[in-house]
Amino acid sequence: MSDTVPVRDGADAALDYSFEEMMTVTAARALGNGTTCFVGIGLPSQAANLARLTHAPEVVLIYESGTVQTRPEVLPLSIGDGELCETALTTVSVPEMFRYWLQGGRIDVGFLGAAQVDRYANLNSTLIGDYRNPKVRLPGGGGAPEIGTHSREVFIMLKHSKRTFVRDVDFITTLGFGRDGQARAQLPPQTASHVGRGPTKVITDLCVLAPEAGSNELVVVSIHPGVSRDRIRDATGWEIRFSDRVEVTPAPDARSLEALRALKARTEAHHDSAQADFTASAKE
Amino acid sequence: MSDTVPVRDGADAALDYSFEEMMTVTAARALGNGTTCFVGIGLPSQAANLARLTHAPEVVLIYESGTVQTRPEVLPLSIGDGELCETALTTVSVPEMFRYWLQGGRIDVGFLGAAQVDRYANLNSTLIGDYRNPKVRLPGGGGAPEIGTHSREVFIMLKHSKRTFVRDVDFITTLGFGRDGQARAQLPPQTASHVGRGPTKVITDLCVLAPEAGSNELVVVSIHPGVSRDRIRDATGWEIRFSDRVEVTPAPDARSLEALRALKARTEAHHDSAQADFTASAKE
Amino acid sequence: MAEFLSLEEAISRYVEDGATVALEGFTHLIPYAAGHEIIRQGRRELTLMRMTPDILYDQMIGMGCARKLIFSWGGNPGVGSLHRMRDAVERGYPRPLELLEHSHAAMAHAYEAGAAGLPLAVMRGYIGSDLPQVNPDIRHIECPFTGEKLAAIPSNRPDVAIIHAQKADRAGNVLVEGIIGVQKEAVLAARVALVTVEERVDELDTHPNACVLPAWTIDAISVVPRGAWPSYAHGYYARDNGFYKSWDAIARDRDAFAAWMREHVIEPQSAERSTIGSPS
Amino acid sequence: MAEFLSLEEAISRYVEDGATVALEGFTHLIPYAAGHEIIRQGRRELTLMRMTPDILYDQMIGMGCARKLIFSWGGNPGVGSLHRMRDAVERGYPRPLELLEHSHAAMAHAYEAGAAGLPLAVMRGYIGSDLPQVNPDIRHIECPFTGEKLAAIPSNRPDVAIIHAQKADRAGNVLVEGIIGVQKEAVLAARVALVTVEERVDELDTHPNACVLPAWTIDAISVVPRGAWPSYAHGYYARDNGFYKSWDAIARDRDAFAAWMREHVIEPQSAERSTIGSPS
Repeated sequence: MSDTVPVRDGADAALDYSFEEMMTVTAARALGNGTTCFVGIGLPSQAANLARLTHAPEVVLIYESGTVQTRPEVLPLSIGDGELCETALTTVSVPEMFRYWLQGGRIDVGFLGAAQVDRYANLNSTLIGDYRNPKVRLPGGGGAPEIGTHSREVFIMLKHSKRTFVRDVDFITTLGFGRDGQARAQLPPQTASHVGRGPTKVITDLCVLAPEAGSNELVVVSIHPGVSRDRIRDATGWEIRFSDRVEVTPAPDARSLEALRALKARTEAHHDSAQADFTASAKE
Repeated sequence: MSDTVPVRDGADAALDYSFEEMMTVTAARALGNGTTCFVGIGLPSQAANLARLTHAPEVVLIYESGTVQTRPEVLPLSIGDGELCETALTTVSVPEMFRYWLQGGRIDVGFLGAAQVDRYANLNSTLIGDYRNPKVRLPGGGGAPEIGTHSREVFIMLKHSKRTFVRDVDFITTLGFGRDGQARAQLPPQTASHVGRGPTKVITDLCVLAPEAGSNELVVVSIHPGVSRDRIRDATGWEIRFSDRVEVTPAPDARSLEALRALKARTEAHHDSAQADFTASAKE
Repeated sequence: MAEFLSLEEAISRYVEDGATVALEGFTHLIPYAAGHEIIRQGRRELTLMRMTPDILYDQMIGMGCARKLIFSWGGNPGVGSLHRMRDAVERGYPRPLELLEHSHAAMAHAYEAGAAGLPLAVMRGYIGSDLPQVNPDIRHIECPFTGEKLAAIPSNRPDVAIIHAQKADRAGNVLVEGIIGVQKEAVLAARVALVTVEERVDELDTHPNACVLPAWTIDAISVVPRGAWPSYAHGYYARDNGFYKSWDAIARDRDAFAAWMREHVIEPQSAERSTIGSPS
Repeated sequence: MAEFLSLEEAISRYVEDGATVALEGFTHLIPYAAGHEIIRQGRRELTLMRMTPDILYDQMIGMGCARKLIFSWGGNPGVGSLHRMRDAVERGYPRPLELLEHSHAAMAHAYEAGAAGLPLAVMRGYIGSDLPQVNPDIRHIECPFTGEKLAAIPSNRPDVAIIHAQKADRAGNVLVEGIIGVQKEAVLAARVALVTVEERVDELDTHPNACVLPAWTIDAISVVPRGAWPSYAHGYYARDNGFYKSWDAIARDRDAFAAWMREHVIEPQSAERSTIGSPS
């Protein structure tokens, strides 16, 4: 996914921040100080590091590459950039990461992206179409299937569109609440006691969604400033419902925007210099 | 077990080495250069290090404390003396040691001592008497149960007496060949393919024993110089048999004796100085 | 999140009568000072868990702290038996001691599975051994791919794990170095983790792949220099092998043992206690 | 016992058509040079195993080396899809690619179990996921202590594991440092292990608990400076994120891909090959 999304239309340009910035700041605010967070690459990584650089200096960021309690100066492009190891408290093997740190029950928040989410917050990062005959083969689940069940709760972050918000995902890579919203409730007790609450927030560039109590269907609980309900309806692949008490998402504060922009600027400068290296070497 | 056993009677005093030295040198010779050896503490550790200091400089010594390819200058008193770590190629966790290095099938020779061995080379280091009402509670198996089955072969080293060489051990801590000598032969194939040959040599201060082909009963295959068959019979708790082709164990060579004595002298000096430290501190 | 506490406060707050307590350390970094504090505070009915119960557990058993021992090798390494443990097992003195006995491989797997959040460990083990006949916690599963029968054991999940380590930084992150044993696994498998350290430092200043326990995996840290004596701390002081040898005579005799414990563990004022084992 | 060989000789001797080969590296230390040598030697019908197949596997798949992929995440990290892999899966070009798909947790457990000599790994996983419906290697066992149903997967036992590492000493002991991934497990789980290193040194000179692979766990070592480029080697050179970004356009087009491979992998003389990615 691209890191930089221009403001999309004139109405939004009136705001002093982009929708992506709105999304990132909102996601960052969801992370409490001291929380242990298992961080997916891309948007979640951006939001988690923004949290660390603003209100949550002691948030513990853990990447599946084995880097524990890491404090990167620039955003990693990959889940295993050197920056993550160099600024980590310690780096463990990948088996240890998944066994002791994730499955061991030490993660408060699993912070995930995905290609698609459905109305019961199930995630698809495997493929579009039929498994044996896919229309689009996606990269696959990676760490997500177990991040989604072993973390105490899960935050999901992705851009809102009919392509990403579908009624039913073609493939459940990572459990939200299952095909009928009741899969977690119906787990046998020996399993349930080790499985987290599942997705509690889905943060998009338009709004924040949460599972409705009981049905676990995703409903809009907070709308970003300047976004209409119709716009959310148009960008959602099912008949999206709105909570009885929909709030307006607080706008980004100046400090967060400043920190985010500085982080992205540092990151771009860093990656550009890497690119320059490559250009030089490719010319040889 | 004590490291220093005086020559036991006048007949032996004519030799320029003790029975224990004979045992240790014989055991050391059994270890080939380049062999990976999982080393028990005490007599096996002494013999394995003697091998390393003489004909087998590249023998790989592994102790269950996690120390891989270690080259101690002095013999460790415990399985985890600092010397073992300081001179090791690397030190891994104890779970990794048992999982990746022992169970992983990387050990050529498991080198064990025990309180008792029986005629089918089963080892007892658990207790004398009944488990729920023991006459003598021994320390227990430690690593031996799995060293005995996961190593490609097992060397056993202990002093020869009616107390240590019993017809049937009260408790099989570590499998030799089972109650009837056929336990390894009768393992299901899925298990058998991961289980080693078992004990191939039992080295004592009087002789060397080996399992007889077919029955797997221990028989004497080599007698140390100056030892009579009757002496071995008197020191064995069952009617010990002698192989058709019993050899005379080669006497220790001067180089081995010199290396062994120097090793023991270094070790004693080292431990005495530790003792002196304690005396100082205990006086406070 | 790790809190720096006095050892007295840490033990008093977290170690309760009847708890399952693992004071781990594989020859190296054995938390003697913490065990002595448990003895002084008179804890009873403990289930003691440890791969290699040595002199410290001999002392705790001899002082009547324990009703049960989960272990794989109980001896004085390189010296011989634990006489207080034998007295408890063979003659019920000062009280009977129930044993739940494993092999090292099983205990190591069981801690590892505990750290990994699993209810059981699966291993190839106990083949031909009599241990499964006397330990009901040794069962078997069948591999659904190969049909191989493998040993299954419940994971070790102590109520409290106690370890000794080289150092903690200001934030309470802990470095364990050298023979690291099962200490990381014990801490991660336990409900509560207590750590004693040689010293508190500004920075751990170590290798990227060193064995470091983050502060948020630990409940309390106590700074106890020489807290592992007569065991040792790699980089700080050597194992006092002489003491291990001398323990044999002390522990053989009930009265000599009681006198030693009174003189060296129970009665000293705390200022003196911390100097046990100091070379000067 | 590790033998120092040229990369050409190591691949030629140990990697056979039809073998199951794991070129591991979790973003860091990916053995690109070794993979390129496999491509140059024209190996076919390989089963490629890896947690995170990235550009290197895109190249091997695009060049027709592989008939099957065992994996858990196949993408260009931080950039997007692997277009050569997609072309093989979606359109069978240059040949169909069979997928055996796991989660990271499962692959990590499966390597770990392979290193541990077990036939299966047991984990709490795949709960509510559709992956068990499409992967017959995901089964279940029941814990005999708690009754919990747990996922079981066969351990990963590749014929050949290939990794890149920082350095080897004269005797062939190898140090892996930084993000160590599953490299140790892959080497210990494999029948044959090949290692490329940045340099050969007199002494590894590292921490007591560093990730070191003894020479006797390795079959061949090849000294290949910058052998991980465009991935990176902690302490030697940084990840070439620019190249990863530029790959997207190269790989989208069959002809552009073929031209790039010809120019940068197939045709260069070995002297030139080793300078791919050199900054000067």
